[in-house]
Amino acid sequence: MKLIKAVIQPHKLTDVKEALKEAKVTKMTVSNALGCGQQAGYSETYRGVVHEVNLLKKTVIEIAVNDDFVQPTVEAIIKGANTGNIGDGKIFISTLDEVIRIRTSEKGKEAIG
Amino acid sequence: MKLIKAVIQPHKLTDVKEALKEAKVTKMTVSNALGCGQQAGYSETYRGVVHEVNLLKKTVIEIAVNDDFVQPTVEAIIKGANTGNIGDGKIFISTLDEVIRIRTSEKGKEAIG
Amino acid sequence: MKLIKAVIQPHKLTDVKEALKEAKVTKMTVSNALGCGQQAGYSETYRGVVHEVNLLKKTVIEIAVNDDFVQPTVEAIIKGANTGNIGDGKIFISTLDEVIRIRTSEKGKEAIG
Amino acid sequence: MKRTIFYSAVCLLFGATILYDGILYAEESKSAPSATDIIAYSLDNIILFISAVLVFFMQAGFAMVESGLNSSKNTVNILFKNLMDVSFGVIFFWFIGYGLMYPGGAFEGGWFGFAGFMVGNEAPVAAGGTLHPQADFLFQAAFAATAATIVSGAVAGRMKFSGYLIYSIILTALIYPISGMWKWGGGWLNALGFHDFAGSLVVHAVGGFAGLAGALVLGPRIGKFDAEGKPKIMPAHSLSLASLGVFILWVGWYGFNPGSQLAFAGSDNTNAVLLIAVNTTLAAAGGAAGAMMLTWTLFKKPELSMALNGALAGLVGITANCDTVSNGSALAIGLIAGFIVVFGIKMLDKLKIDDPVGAFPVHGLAGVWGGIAAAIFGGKDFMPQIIGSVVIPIWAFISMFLVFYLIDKILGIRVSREEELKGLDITEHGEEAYSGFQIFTVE
Amino acid sequence: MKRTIFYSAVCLLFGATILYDGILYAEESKSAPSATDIIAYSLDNIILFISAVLVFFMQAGFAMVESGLNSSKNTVNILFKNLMDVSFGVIFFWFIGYGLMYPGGAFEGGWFGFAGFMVGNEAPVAAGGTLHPQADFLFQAAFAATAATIVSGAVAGRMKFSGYLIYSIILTALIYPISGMWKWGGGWLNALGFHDFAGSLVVHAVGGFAGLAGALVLGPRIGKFDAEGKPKIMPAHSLSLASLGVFILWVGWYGFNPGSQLAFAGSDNTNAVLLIAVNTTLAAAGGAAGAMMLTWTLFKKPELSMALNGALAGLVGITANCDTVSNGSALAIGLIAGFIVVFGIKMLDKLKIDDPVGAFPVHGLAGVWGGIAAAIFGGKDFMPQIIGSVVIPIWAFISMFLVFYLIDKILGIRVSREEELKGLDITEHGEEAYSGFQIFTVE
Amino acid sequence: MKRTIFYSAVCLLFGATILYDGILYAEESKSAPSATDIIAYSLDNIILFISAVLVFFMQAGFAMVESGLNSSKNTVNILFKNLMDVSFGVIFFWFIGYGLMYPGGAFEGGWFGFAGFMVGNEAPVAAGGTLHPQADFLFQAAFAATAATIVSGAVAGRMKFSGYLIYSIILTALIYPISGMWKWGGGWLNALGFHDFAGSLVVHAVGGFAGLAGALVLGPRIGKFDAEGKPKIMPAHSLSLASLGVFILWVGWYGFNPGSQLAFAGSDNTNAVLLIAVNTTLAAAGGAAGAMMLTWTLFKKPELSMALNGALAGLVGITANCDTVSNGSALAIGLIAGFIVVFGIKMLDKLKIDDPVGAFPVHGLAGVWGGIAAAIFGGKDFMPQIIGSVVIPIWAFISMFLVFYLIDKILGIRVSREEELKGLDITEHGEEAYSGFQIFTVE
Ligand SMILES: Nc1ncnc2c1ncn2[C@@H]1O[C@H](COP(=O)(O)OP(=O)(O)O)[C@@H](O)[C@H]1O
Ligand SMILES: Nc1ncnc2c1ncn2[C@@H]1O[C@H](COP(=O)(O)OP(=O)(O)O)[C@@H](O)[C@H]1O
Ligand SMILES: Nc1ncnc2c1ncn2[C@@H]1O[C@H](COP(=O)(O)OP(=O)(O)O)[C@@H](O)[C@H]1O
Repeated sequence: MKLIKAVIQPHKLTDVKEALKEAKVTKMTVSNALGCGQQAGYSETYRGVVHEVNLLKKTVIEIAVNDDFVQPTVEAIIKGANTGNIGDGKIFISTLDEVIRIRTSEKGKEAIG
Repeated sequence: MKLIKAVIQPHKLTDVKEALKEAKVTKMTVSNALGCGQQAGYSETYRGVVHEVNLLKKTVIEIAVNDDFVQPTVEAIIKGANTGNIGDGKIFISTLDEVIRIRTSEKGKEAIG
Repeated sequence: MKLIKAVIQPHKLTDVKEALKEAKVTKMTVSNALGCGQQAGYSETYRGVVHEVNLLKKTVIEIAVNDDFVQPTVEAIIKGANTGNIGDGKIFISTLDEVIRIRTSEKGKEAIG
Repeated sequence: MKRTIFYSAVCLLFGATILYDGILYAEESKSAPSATDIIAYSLDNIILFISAVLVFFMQAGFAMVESGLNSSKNTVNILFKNLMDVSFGVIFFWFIGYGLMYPGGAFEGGWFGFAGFMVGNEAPVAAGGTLHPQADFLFQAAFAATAATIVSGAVAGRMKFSGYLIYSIILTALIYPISGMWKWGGGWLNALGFHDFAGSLVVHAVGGFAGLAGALVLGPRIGKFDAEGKPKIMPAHSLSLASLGVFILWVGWYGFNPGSQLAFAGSDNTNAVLLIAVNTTLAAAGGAAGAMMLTWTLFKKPELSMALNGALAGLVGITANCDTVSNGSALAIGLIAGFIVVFGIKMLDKLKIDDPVGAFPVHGLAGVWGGIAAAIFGGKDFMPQIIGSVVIPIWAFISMFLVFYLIDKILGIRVSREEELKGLDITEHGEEAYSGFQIFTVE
Repeated sequence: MKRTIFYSAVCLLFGATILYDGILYAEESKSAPSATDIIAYSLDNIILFISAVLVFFMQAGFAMVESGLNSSKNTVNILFKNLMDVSFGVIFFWFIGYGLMYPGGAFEGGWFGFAGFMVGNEAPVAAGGTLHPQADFLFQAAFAATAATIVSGAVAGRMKFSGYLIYSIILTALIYPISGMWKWGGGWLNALGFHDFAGSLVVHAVGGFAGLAGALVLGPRIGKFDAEGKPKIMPAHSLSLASLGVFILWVGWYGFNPGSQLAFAGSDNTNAVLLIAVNTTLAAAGGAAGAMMLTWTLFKKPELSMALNGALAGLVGITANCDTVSNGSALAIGLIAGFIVVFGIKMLDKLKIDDPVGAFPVHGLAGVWGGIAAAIFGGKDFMPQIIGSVVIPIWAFISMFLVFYLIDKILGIRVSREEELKGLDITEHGEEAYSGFQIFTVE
Repeated sequence: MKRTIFYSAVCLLFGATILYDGILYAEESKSAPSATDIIAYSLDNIILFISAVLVFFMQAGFAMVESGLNSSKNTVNILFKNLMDVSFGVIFFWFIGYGLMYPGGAFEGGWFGFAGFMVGNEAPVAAGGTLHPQADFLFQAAFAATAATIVSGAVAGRMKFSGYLIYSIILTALIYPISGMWKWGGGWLNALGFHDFAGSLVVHAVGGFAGLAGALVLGPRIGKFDAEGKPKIMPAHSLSLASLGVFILWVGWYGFNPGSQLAFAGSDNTNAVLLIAVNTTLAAAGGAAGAMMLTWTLFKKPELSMALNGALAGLVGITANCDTVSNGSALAIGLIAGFIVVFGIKMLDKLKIDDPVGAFPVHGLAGVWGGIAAAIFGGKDFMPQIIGSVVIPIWAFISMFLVFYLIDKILGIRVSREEELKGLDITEHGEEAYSGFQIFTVE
């Protein structure tokens, strides 16, 4: 099992969710973060003091999937989030040792979906 | 060393913390997220426009433990979070390569607790 | 490739970012969390009822790096975040199977930086 | 000063009328309003209208205090209840309540009367101190809405919206006007000599004890008391808004108390209004100071939410007696009210009664204190003060307990456990108060 | 009562002047202000000043309603627009607008006139009902700023700040005063017998239809309608602030409507003011109740943001006719206005017009309703009411459509897609409204 | 108009009194209040009371501005300081301050006097322009509380609550009344011919320079200046609340300035009040416009927080001279005040002085500007204006520097580094302002 973690632009979330739905991936956990990457930030002034903001708002999607679902999931995320602009984001994939459904104590493949 | 990540219902956090305390697990990092799973959402209206909210508020607990602590920790989480209802949440377990305590630069087993 | 996740004191973020910049690490994802560790909390009263707050505000930095960058990154974090006080935080390192840049679909080493 | 000279001149030309306030003249010519009468009539009615505006502004204050002191997941619900309190309150007090509260001379000294539905619009013969029924209604309607809105704080976080609307209509249409008639409508309490200048009892204690009844019928919010019955913190989601609300209420009280003089022209009236205004100010200040100092002593830290309640308690405490006590007494009345509210909140916690914003201590207990203080500091007879300060609360508590009980039996008064946990905003209204903000309850 | 006796005494000594309001006397001695005249003059002008203060307070209400009902990323921008509406509004209405709106008797019955730049400061001969030009200006300037600020809600989230300032200056300096002159400046609509007591049309419909023009020229916000044209939710970031704003507006309206009597001394004036105040209250209550009940029926849940708009619509609807309808009619006018606003918002959604705060239904539609209601409930002639209620909206819509269109052609009126998505606060002002708060749009 | 005819009739019957304001009559009959006198007395005192209510409302404005412009972790602390400023301010100004500030004729032209503790309640003989001591006290107490509350913004985020309470009591009981007496109590500055109509110097500069003293004794907040001394951003946690606060202050200023006429009946008074009200409005508008345009030029973006300060600076700048300048001059005074505040804030940054809300530029610098502007635009003599505008700030600065210095030596004035970083809400009060909201400082 793999954990797919995608950092995307906040306003692309709806598109990504749409694309994931088409790929039959409906379970996910979403949170927010601030990202610092190639994308230039913007400058904020407050009372005449200028300040470079280089931590930009990002949305993080985490999806736990069985190995055969990794490819379609990644493709769906790219399809939904890609605009070709810097700041589109990244996908990080790591291995999950175990997944447990709290309600039933099911484990592994049964628990993930 | 393992990283245990549990997605639970926000209002069960107190119970889970209680259960973890009994299991002598006292260190953790807690954050919030929005979850999309089997649980049905609710509908929101705003100015007459109806909207299906299917990202529900969730609480995420992350606990880094030595391998022998995985089992008791998972059991404690289930004990605290289980209500038998859809939406109870899931536990994701992955492997940690290293843990470092910033204050002392201690590593591994010493650092985790 | 490794994922370095550091839980630090919120007010040390600027210092850590500074130290990371010197170490040529400029990409990262930052979020916030509540932490429970050795650090004692504080007590809050509200309308005469006392309450022990033991979840303290923490900042979480996540950095995906190639293996040879792990050491300098960890050192930079420690340099920026260490004050010698309880609550300084911890660093958790795990393995990443893959990193993908959404914009270009580049993978691995090219995608990470 | 040119001005003084001018007035002196006018005075001379008018015949150097050597008149003081209160010289008695046997003959009256009521049918003939003089120019002065007309101006006095205008001044009285217009200033009463401005006072009513200030009292209506208190609705904003209540909305901010009550929503600010509760959790963000019930904010829409509380704001909505406040909005409907004033909307339905005005409509039903206009339709029924006013006629019940001011049934006219025929029911003097009585327990109950009715002057008919709706409010007249016949202008009276203009004279100082004569009120147009529309001015009087507006001012009284603002008071009725105040009594109603007090309760929404006590029942916050768990009461159904539909049941609340029913409660609100019954209070403003029936319960409040009936006991109001006993005193201000010329009823038996008035005949007894009971003194309640601007409504510590008539308005605030009615609201406060109705709130207590509601809190009892509903029971505490889930999580307010733990398994052993120890109270737990359910903190305020915005002390900024709560503080703003208290400042607004303080300001609105300048309509509530000074406006209750009901006449402003003539030096007796003017002088009374000014003393009342200063007393109101000193009592509010005393209440805030008292509660602040007491929390600092008891809990080792000065606590804002208590000091805010203290200021309100000071204001409630002075309401019955602001016309009849000295500045120094006003300060003392406020200070004591500030103490009362802190102990009252602790007491409710002990009794395992959950009143999320402290409506009962602030309006109920400090209201009773205001009635008694009129005897202690204001030289009013003890007997009527005690009777009034006991009977009105009992009336409000018992009648409203019944109302809440019946609402519960017939409709169900409390939302389900799940609805309560999710918050009434989503479950009752499908609307969130702070869209986009990450709000997170972790403990 | 001592007071009554005192006045009676005064009355006797003054010669038992047997006078009623309205007895006609042929001779006038305008050049000789009596003491009573002077007091009446003071009362009239001072109370008008207080009314103006209440109307200025409405700016705070608009700022809270408009920013509260929008997303947090555009909060600074909306607040800033509101601040500049009143600042530039006051300056330009003082410099040009007032002279255009009140050109004086020479232009009676006309379409356009100009009395010259700036506002005079010559005191008139003191008499009841005579207004000092500075008092009159202050009151009217607050109205002009109100008309301007209505638009900022309709164009929220996508209009450039620079273009908005230009719009705001043109509206307060030219567009609003010109149509205002038609009625209140003694122009042709006034001559026709059109009745608009406090500006349902003159103020609110001008703002509402100008807002519609702006919304049309700008087009909807990105994401407001999906690919199939179905409306989507763009929720309010703070219903607390929006509710506070509505309470403030309600309070401010007591300056808007009763103050529009423009004279307060004398029992005719006083009586009129009081009826107006009660009617205003009942209409607001009716509007909130109407919208609440309608949303409950239509959407199965009572919706706060609609009820808030309903209260405002009730207030707008009563503005033209508050002096001429009964209490019961006022309630009905408010209720209907509450219905209108709900259907109006649904209608805009159907027409794919994006008016984020409902400025057009609340001020435009309910404004027209107010004008018509003066005929239906207030006994005014239908013809002039219909003409006025059609011509003023058309004037505001067409002239402002042109203004917005020209601003677009010359400067570009809409921010870029990226700026809109990031929010105007960061892109136009480099400032965030809620620093430190985690704000997160996930859907 | 029926009304005009009616008044003319009254006028005729009263003897066609051909009187203008200001005709001099040698004889006065002070002991005999005519009906007109009594009405004038009522009008004057009641309107002064209403003005006092507006000034008290400013406390809500200050609370919102000062807390809104600071970080969320210090919100409870600032709100609490504001609440206690007004509470202790009223109590101690009542007990000592009022007697020091208005010591009576015996101390005319002097530096110091004392009329005794507490405030009298003996009604004066009713006459236009004669104030009841309770009315006068209420109005003045609201001013004293204003002076005190200005400082809480300048010392925000690092000053101990206990030390603040001591400061607040000393300011309202001693420092403010003493310099206040020099001008308004009939002291030496008054004798010199110094003109400060409503307190640009007496109130605002005292608060502003006391704030500067506090900011200097405390030193800057941790993180305000980096290692090289460059200023860093410590942004506002709620520009909504800050904007609301400015709108409230603007409204409250209509009590502050027009109310300072202290008498309202009689056409001279009325006319003065109206000019003052319009001047106040135009100066506020000018201040907002000036600061907005200047930030747009200097920083390339129009900045809201500066424009808000600009509006306040315009209001402070017009306060000393609103009775004596033309509308056009008022606009100019406001515009220049708007510029002053922007440069003042930049200057403080250069001098490494940390004044989180800009209390010194807004109240201190614009206050001095108001005093000088009374000479430039208002035709007042330059010498007295310069002396007053220098001496009062020096008095406030030196005396309060000493007070803050002593508080520091005796109690310690600043919280610990850790307390400051955690925020004063948790460390001083154990209470958070926004429970449940995720608040996160990342840079
Ligand atoms: N090495 C990394 N470690 C952690 N987060 C990263 C890393 N690289 C990118 N990110 C996250 O992804 C976001 C997008 O990265 P960016 O470089 O701007 O995108 P792009 O790949 O389109 O150029 C960043 O804001 C950051 O949150
Ligand atoms: N495959 C997954 N990937 C990521 N998060 C998941 C996944 N499955 C479930 N979750 C998280 O767990 C939460 C609970 O899941 P749900 O299916 O509702 O619970 P249950 O197992 O009780 O039916 C979801 O809201 C989501 O946040
Ligand atoms: N085992 C763990 N699992 C998850 N988070 C941890 C763990 N240990 C520490 N943390 C996080 O690190 C933070 C700092 O830990 P703490 O023990 O206070 O620091 P120190 O190592 O300086 O004593 C905690 O608040 C918590 O968020």
